[in-house]
Amino acid sequence: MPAPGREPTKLALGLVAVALPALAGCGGNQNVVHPASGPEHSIAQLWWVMLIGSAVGFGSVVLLLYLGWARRNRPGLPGKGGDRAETRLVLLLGVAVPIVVLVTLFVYADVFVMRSTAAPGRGTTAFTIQVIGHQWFWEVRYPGTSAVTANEIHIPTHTRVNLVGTTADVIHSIWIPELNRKVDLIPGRTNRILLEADRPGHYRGQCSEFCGLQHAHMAVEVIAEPRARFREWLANMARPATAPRTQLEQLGRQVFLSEACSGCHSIRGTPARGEIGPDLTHLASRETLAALTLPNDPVDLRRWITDPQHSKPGAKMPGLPLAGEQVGALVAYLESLR
Amino acid sequence: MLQWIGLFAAPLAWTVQLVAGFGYTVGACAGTRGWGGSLSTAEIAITVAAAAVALGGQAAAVLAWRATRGTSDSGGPPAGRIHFFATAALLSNTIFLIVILLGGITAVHLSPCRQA
Amino acid sequence: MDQIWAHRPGLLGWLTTTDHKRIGLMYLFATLAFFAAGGVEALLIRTQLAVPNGHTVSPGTYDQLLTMHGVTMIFLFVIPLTTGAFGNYLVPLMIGARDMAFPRLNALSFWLFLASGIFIYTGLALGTAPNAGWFDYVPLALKQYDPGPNIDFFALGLILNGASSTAAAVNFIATIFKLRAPGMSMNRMPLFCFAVLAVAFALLFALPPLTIDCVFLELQRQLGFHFFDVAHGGDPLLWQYLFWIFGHPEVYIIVLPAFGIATSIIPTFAKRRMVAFPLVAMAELLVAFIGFGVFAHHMFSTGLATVTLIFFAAASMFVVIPSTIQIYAWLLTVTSGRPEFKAPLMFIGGFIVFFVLGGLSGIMFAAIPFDQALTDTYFVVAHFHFVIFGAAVFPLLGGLYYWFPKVTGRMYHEGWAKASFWLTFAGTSLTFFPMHIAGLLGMTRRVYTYEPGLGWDTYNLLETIGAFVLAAGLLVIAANLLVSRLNGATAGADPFFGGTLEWTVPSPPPAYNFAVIPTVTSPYPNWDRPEAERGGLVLEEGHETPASTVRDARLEEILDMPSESPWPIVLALLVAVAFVMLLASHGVVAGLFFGLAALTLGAWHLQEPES
Amino acid sequence: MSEVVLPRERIRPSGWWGMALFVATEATLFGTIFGTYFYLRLNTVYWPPPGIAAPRPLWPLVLVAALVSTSPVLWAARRAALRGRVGRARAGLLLALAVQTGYLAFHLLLFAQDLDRFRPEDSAYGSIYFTMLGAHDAHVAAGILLELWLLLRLLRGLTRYRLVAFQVTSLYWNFVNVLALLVVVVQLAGAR
Repeated sequence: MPAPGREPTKLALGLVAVALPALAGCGGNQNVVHPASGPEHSIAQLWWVMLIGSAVGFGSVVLLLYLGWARRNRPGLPGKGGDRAETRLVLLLGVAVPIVVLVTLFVYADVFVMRSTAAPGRGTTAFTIQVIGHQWFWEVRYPGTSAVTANEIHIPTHTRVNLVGTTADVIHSIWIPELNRKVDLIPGRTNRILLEADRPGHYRGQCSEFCGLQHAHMAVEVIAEPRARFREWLANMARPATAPRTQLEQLGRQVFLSEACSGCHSIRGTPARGEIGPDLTHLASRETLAALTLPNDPVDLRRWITDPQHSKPGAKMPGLPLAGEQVGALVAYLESLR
Repeated sequence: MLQWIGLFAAPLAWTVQLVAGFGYTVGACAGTRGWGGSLSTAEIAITVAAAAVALGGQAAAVLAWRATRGTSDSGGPPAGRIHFFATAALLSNTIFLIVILLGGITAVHLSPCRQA
Repeated sequence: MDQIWAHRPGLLGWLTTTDHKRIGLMYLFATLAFFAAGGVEALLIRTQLAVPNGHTVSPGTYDQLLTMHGVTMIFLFVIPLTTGAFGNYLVPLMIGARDMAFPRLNALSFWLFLASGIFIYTGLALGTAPNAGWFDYVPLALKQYDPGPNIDFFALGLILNGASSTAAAVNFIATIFKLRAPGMSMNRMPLFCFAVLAVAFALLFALPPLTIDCVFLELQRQLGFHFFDVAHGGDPLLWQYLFWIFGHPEVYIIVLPAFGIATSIIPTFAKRRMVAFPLVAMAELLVAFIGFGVFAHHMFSTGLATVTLIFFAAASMFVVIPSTIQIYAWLLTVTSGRPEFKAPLMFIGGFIVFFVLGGLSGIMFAAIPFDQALTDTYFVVAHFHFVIFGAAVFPLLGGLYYWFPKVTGRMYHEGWAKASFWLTFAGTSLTFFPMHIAGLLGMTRRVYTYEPGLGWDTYNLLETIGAFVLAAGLLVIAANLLVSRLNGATAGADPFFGGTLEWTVPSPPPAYNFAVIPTVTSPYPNWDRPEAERGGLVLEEGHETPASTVRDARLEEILDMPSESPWPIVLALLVAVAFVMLLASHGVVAGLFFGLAALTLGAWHLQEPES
Repeated sequence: MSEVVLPRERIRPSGWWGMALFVATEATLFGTIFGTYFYLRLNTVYWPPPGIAAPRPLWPLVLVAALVSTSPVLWAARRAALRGRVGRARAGLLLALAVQTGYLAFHLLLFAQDLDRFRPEDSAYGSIYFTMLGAHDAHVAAGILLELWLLLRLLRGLTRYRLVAFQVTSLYWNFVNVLALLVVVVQLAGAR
């Protein structure tokens, strides 16, 4: 009869076989051990160190279980047994060794690694980005400019950014796995983390504190780009919306202002000043809709406007009873807001 | 008697340190009413006191253990029981002592009120 | 003797019983029923998550399933099963007593527990089950964001459940302190009893914060008080503090009885006494105690000051030591003995493996930066399922096999038992292991679905398959026990030659447990039989059991034990109705029923054991 | 009457342990309430909020003094009971009962007056203030019921069971009295 020790050994090997390639970062762009920033590097390193340590500890346990099975007909320990020896062994393996290991880990993780992951000290960052959690999207502001956007945070590469998180309703938590640890957005508190990226790229993240029906569809993306590109982008964001050019866009603008839309959304440069939904001033410049739920193209935008509850059940946005051509115009207008 | 000191002194010391450390830091770092103050002096005081008590407990445990040397853990009461608890106390005091020192020292070392 | 202790016949006998064995069995069946419910919820969850953008259940339903799964498994399954069923049935037998210290209170805690379970599940039946997660964070749980009665079912249900657990805890401590057989000084107490003692104390001090928290929540939801909303000077973190001050000791409350069961099974099959007995006993108490000093590691990402968190990080590191002591003590006991790998011991083997896995990932969460990265991801889900399923439930399954002959007088089927072990073992590994990887790939918790292309799909599918394998394994166990109950080979009083007192009495044990109250002179009296017999104490004049001193168990006095009483169930019923009224916010009616409950309590105590 | 088996005073019967443990958990409960009080206080600038006067110390202090004075009375009554003197025991109980009932009545009166000054729905201060006092009054009421029951039983003479009940009741009351002191301290000092 095989020992209850064998299966886990297979399992442990299986883990290494399965996990490593995956963890090496072929899956998605939300991968903890695929770091793209100083803090995340230290976290990933911490993980690998702890994994190796754990493998050793786990190995010792499996070995002892195996011994127990292999020597099931011979009493006493290998070498000389005796109660005293056994107790001493318990004290060694169960107390002495762990104490050393744990103290080391404690100092390494909670003193040294923490320095790089704790909130950035005052004056150590280039500028501040304000992120406000809503059910279920992220409002992003760039204090000092009039730029307001949603769900897509642009930052310049190789720049220490001070991310300040607050919430408009319930507790959310912002986490960009490849850039840094997470921080909760809690009513009445302003929590901060450091945001920086070694290389340009799109870094996906998700709300990681349960925040209600659409917790699953509350993703966010950090887009790191060279300084120049970033400045360009920010300047554009700060501008009010472009005026409609074509007839159709003109009509779309009317629809937007006359229908319920403007009650919840604002478009800077128009009377629309809604506070509930995301700011749409530069909607067309975003890559996705509804917190990364849909790609931002005319087709999906149309689907989203006509029936939001289909792709995001429970979302605060109602489906409006608009006529076909009204929707067409609206889409045309919104798509023009670059 | 020694046995009970050995058993309960260290845990109590640790509890006091934890509660005091928690209450004090939360208080000192509270947004609206934070009374600032020098954190580290308070931390040091708490920690030293707690560690001292824990050591006392350990001493008591050692005495109790020596006093009942030779009787087995499962021996008849009270000697057996005292030996039993003294042995156990020797273990727990060691653990508590380390936790107290580790928590206290790092807390002092950390810059006060920096957000994690 | 048999007449004195005879049960009232029929259903009435069960409803009014005060026999710890009958109450234990009722606990067993009730909790297993809830286990089934929680299991079905889990399978639904896994089916929904099997593939990206799954459509098995709606988001709303998913949140209810998620919450109910947590609430059920923790409050209605593991705790009542470990303390209520195993503790109730075994503790008096192990310490040589004829019943619990407060038999009627014991009955009351069962009926209150059952009431709380039914209360909470009524919510599900009405389609308004709790839906803010078992941690129930505010403000999401406030009326403003959750107007239905869902959360009220949660809060009131847990208050009721807490009352039941508190009563049970008081009862266990008093029993273990006062009713030990003469000679069983503290250092000769079975390790299972140490575990139960630790759990009882932990419950005693962990439950009040939860109760208060739920009271605050109800006051705010129903009467408009302000504890958790910033606008009026409240603070949402207050909920989290109070909840986790309860919530982390809770984890140890869940696993400790499992430790106790492991330390009962291992010596029996390794055929030797536990290595480092006193250290293991101390470790069990230490885990429960240090468990109170680690709660803030559930709040590492809430932006508290590092100085505040560091104490808890240190404690979270060192709560590990008692566990490592026990792990190596268990392993060395097996290795140095002549272990007989029967089904119960195999489940303990599985338990050790899973507990080590869960423990190692647990240490990682004491490393603040890693916790802040991985908390609220599937890595955590993997971690605590290895701990509270792998580590807490496996010994329970082993224990079911181990004590089955004692309870029923029949043997289970060894072959099928081993098969069931491998099934559950494989199932558990396959369900929970891939979650580590999904977590590291950034999969967050409590999502009702996920997008493809993030590298999570394979792992989630594996997990779902594993979940069904696991379910199959559990069904095999159930079938094995049912069939064996009906026509298993008859087991004698002591089929495994266990060391503790419960094996000295016939199986199933008579209503009075011990015809002769044994005098104990070692931690394993059944292995030192001749002494156990000596100087036995015969009490056959009345419904009596001896009481002894707390530390050294010197015989103190002979107590008359109360016999069957209808009042506990009546009281529980009245209280339950009162809570329903509170739910419907009929304060006055509720008050009326609480008044009736008080009168019932008076009537209860008119019946004095002596008379 | 006096030939009933009286437990030696030194013995702590299971009943005593039961109550002691219950008291322990109750103490934790109030500890949590006090903790919450000061935690909330920490999070607000004005405590009590503007417009609410801090509670006046006179009456609460007088009342609590009266309540605490019942502890020795109960102790004496229990000794009498242990000596088999039912009459004295009943008298003592009756006296304590009177004082405590008076306390409860008066305390509820103050409670009502406070409710006219400010309400729990107004602020976190109001919420925790009334919750704390309410919980305290509930415990006093429970104690009174306990004592009432005991008194009625003692009319039927003494048994071991009733003596244990006596021991348990006085233990509970000692706890409630200590609690009353703490509550007053928090209520008054907390608002300074």
